Amino acid sequence: TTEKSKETEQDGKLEKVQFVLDWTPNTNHTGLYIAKEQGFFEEEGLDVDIMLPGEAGADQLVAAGKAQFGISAQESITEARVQDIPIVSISTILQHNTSGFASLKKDGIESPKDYEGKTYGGWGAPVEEAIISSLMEPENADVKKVEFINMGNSDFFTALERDIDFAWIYYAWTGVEAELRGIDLNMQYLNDYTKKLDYYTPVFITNEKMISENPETVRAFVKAISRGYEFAIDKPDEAAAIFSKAVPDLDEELVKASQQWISPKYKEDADQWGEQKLEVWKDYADWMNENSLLEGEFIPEDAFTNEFLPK
Amino acid sequence: MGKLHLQHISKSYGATKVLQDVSFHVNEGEFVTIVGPSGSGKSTLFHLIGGLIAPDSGTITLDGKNLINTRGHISYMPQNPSLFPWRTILKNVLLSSEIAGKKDAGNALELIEKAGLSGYEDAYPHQLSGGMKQRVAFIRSLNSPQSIICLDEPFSALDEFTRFEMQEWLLSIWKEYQKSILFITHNIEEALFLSDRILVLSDKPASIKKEIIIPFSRPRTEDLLLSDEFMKLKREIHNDLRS
Amino acid sequence: MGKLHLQHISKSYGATKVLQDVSFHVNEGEFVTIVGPSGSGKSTLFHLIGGLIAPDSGTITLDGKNLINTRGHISYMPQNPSLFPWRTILKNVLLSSEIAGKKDAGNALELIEKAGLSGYEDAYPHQLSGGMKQRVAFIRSLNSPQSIICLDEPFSALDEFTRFEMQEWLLSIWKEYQKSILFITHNIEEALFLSDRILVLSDKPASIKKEIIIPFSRPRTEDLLLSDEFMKLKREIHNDLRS
Amino acid sequence: MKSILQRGWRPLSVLLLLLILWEMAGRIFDIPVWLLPVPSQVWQEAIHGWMHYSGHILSTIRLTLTGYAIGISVGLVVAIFLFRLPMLQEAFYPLLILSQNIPIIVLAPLLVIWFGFGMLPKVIVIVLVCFFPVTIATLDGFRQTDKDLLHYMKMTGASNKQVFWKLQWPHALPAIFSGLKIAGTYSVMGAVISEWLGSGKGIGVYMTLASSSFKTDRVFVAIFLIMILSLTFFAIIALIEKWVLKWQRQGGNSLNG
Amino acid sequence: MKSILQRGWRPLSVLLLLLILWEMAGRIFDIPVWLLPVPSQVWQEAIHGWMHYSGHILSTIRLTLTGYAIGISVGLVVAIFLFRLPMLQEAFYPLLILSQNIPIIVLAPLLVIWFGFGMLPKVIVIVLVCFFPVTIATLDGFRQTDKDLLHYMKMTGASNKQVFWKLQWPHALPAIFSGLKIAGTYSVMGAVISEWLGSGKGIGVYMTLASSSFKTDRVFVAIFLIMILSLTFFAIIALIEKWVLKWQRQGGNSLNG
Ligand SMILES: Nc1ncnc2c1ncn2[C@@H]1O[C@H](COP(=O)(O)OP(=O)(O)OP(=O)(O)O)[C@@H](O)[C@H]1O
Ligand SMILES: Nc1ncnc2c1ncn2[C@@H]1O[C@H](COP(=O)(O)OP(=O)(O)OP(=O)(O)O)[C@@H](O)[C@H]1O
Ligand SMILES: [Mg+2]
Ligand SMILES: [Mg+2]
Repeated sequence: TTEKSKETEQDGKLEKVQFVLDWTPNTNHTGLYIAKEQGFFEEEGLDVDIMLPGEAGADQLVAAGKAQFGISAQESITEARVQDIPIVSISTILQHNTSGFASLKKDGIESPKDYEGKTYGGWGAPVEEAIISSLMEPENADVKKVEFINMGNSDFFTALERDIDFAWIYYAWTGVEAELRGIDLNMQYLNDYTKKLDYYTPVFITNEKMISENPETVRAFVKAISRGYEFAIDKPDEAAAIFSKAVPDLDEELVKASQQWISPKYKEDADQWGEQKLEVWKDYADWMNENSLLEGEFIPEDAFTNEFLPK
Repeated sequence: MGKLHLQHISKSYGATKVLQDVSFHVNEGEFVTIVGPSGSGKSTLFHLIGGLIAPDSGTITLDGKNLINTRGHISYMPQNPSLFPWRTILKNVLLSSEIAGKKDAGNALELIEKAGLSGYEDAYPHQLSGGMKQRVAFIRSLNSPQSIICLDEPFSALDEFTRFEMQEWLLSIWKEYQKSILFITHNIEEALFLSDRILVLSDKPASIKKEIIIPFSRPRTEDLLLSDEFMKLKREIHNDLRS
Repeated sequence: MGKLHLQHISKSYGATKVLQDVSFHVNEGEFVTIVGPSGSGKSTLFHLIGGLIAPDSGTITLDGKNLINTRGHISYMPQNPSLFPWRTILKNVLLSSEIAGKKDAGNALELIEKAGLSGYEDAYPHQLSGGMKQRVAFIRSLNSPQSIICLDEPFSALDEFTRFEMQEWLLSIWKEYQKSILFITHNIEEALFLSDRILVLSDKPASIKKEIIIPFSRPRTEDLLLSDEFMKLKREIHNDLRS
Repeated sequence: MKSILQRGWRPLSVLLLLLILWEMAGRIFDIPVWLLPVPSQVWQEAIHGWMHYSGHILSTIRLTLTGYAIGISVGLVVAIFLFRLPMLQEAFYPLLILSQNIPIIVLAPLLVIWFGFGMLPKVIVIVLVCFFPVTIATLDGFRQTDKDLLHYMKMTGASNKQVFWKLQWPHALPAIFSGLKIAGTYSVMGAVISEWLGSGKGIGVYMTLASSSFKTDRVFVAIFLIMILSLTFFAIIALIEKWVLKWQRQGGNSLNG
Repeated sequence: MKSILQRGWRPLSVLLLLLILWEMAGRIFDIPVWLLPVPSQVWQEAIHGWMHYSGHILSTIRLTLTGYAIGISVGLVVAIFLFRLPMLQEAFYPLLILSQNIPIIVLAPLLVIWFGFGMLPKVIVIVLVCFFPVTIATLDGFRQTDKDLLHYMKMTGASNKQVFWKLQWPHALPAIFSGLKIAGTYSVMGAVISEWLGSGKGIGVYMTLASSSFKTDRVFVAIFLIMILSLTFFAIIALIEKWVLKWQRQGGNSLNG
């Protein structure tokens, strides 16, 4: 580090970059924090400031240029771009959708057809019903027999204590927490049932203006985070330790366990970390259109780019 | 009914001694007036009798029952009218009887008329002149069932005629209902004209300096005011107060 | 300096006509007293002169300058003491000069002493008796530089001696500073003893019923109160008021 | 009717002016809809999306009114209790303050666990928001009772109850209305927040959904709905105040005239 | 010192009692830590986690004080302006109410977009929360000025400025303090909420992080911190009130004795 700081002093100025998370820090963000802590950003001439978005959400902040980069997800980007919000995905964090519907093992929900007669806790978006329907239909189950309750901001564990039988979670965080608590869950991952729902979540985003005006910064940024995620893929435990140190207020144990679970999933079957496929973007948009959830035209080619990934 | 006894009453506010060993009584149906210099402790005496404050020492009884720290045994007119700004005149007059547990609007209207305030039943206090407010406070104290009435300078803001009317009216009420009246005034003529007995208070710390029994028979008329004996007594009290 | 003129003043509150075509004047350095029945409109006259309210018709001038709707040309003592509860006595007395733009604590302390209130400089109004509050309001009005002083029943809550002391003191101040004084009282003796001229107001709607020029020379002493001429004048005003 | 127009034109014209400025700024700087829609776009959405949100409004109104009614009742009762039992006041006053510092996000799971996803936890949130200003303002109102009048009441032997209902209560009414107005202003917002606790209907739900699908114009429709509701609500409370405190107004006339 | 103890034992004992009840309930019903930790667990975390949160506290205090100071200044200035310029009041009073009904989640992105991630947008949020109760209470205080005293001031020719500073202002002080206390109670919570607007430090950040990693005991440490801050803050305001309004207290003595 002494060498690096000398370097910094020498060429004097690093480019200031604002970065917004999608919500609070979690192991999805490990590579980002490693890039920062290990000096990868610095080596690329960047000084990255990581922000929590609070109630605001990253998409508009990035679109408005208040932050240069941020984290979003394919569902959001799809809806956002239909509203002419100029954000672009520049690399995906995970190759596959790790989210799914979780329920307590003792409730015996083994597959989507068991949702009949059960209560789902969500936040009232039309997309939820469509997704559950997509899962149930192939099994000849009727989504009308599922009761939907809006559980607002309540967390998963609280909701299961009361009224709710199953809810939509990211396994890497909430699921791992359940493991740590010794709670057995049944999980139906979306991508186990229809390929169209195997979308990218979460992804790194920037805005169109950055891409057209500062492509070098984008390239430098993506390079640094790539290195960060490669690091996390290679050394999960070390990565977890670095991440925990950077965000000491998180539960160390959870971070470690979650990191172990998620590290192999960053790259998985892809050639390179962060790579995105056009068909994934197409598929999800098609699915949205089939369920008439998109009001406007979506051009999948414009929504993402692999151009900045290190060659 | 209505025999008030104060014995050896002393009272200080902080370091200032206001009353020092004051003893007196008011007999049943008697009209007793207290005169004394400004700030001597007349209103304080009323507050003690009313139970608003407790004396440092001494006893106060009404018909043998302790009055210290007990309230509701006197009907009272404070020195400052203390009308309730959100109540109309009629409702202000009714307040004392409401507190005593009964409402009698008919009687209240009669009192308002006698006080020369007809037409103002539905006015609010801020629409009245100083003397009119005082009259409202006065009839409010009359519209209350207690056997002893304590009036703290009830007529100080009235012109001589209104004052005289009120005095005569007060006497007629007093005669009719046989109440005991304890009266504070600065007007020696008023004291002489109204009372059976006058208590002269000394300056601070106040004690009873003199007691004067008024020899005039009742009913008293206006002529009395010009009689020699009246003049003589008046001068006497004058001198008592001065020395 | 200090010549006040009221001409053809009328004033109604809503439907009630209070003042009807009232005209009078106060000469420079003159002491004029207004007497009249309770509720006739005396305080209202002061409010008009002070610019608090505007007359329905008529003119009011001080040294030729219009007074209607203009304020700050009189020093004033209201009928109800209106002391500021969060100010000590000293600070209350200082208020009037503060408003006029200068503070003079030395003079204020002297006034407090003369009013027999030494020791109460730092007391709050609620710690004072009714008469003491009135005296504070009185000296507050004296501690103000205007050339005309309007006093609304300044001594009604005082015993005869305190009252007499205050009267004599008022006269000495009046003589010394050559101010004009407009004075309201219910006490005819007081009016006779103090004034150059007395205006008798009729009952509602009020108009000037009579003007009496007082023939007594100054300085006046207590003996005057017992003189025949004094008695005669007193009875005359009495009758004027009654009829 | 005429007097509403007469008194209303000033605030209305200020509002109009603001809207026009906003519209102009939006057009001149070419601010995209998703970032900040201009009033005309919001108006468009309000007209065309009526069926989307009409159902939500009623639900929010019902929630607001229920919460407000219970909230101010609790506020008044607490104030009266604390005032009449000074020992309680010393002991519980700090708890009142604490109650305002429990973040809703923390309370939310507990409320849900205890009371489920029904109306009750939402009403509790509104009550928590509403009762506090009422209690504080009412208590302060009671404390400032005119001393001469208190004097008189005590001297004439009024019971504590009489002193309270005939003197302290009416005397505190202006302060109480001050608290009621503050609480009223908060109650609509409180209802919207409480709908985030999980609710099937309501402006809060409409707004979150609009926000999560980047329909900023709908978000603004929601905001305008909230504002209109609050203003109406405030106006109603202010009217009631005027009517209840009419003796005060009459007083004002003769002095400020 | 002694008097604080004498006056403090009552609320303290109620608080202790509540904590003991909570501890007992937690143990008897065996409530899991992640749902509702018992006080002893929170205490443990508070002791051991000191280095985790000590830095956050200072940041929140600074934010609270800055926001509160600006908020009440704005509140007072707005109240004074609106009171002294009745035309403005009619026009802008409704806007005040509206300002309380812009949901923070909608305002948040706008504030960040306009003012960046610095201190400013956070302070604006606290100001928005604080100024309103101060303005409403102050305005109502001004309006209730004693009529006899107003009379006197006008008759003696006091200028509007004098009437204001010598009469209306001191007369409204009790009401103003009522507003200051309500605002003070809200300000800490306002600071915590504003920290969610994207912030690196502060109790709000500490709490969200703890909450998102399911460390409920830390969340409660945060809540207790917020509460302690608020109470301290409220106590300081109440002390200042007592000192400023000491004439009132003296009045109380002679009548309630
Ligand atoms: N604000 C007001 N609104 C309506 N009427 C009023 C108002 N102020 C005074 N009045 C009426 O005007 C009349 C005159 O009142 P004013 O106070 O001038 O009498 P006054 O001569 O000073 O009497 P007093 O000797 O009793 O003080 C009264 O009948 C009163 O009811
Ligand atoms: N609350 C109080 N605190 C301190 N001192 C008080 C209080 N109330 C009255 N005093 C003092 O007690 C003394 C007597 O007051 P009181 O009101 O009894 O006089 P009073 O005889 O009624 O006078 P007045 O004729 O002027 O009304 C006064 O010197 C006054 O300063
Ligand atoms: Mg007295
Ligand atoms: Mg008068």
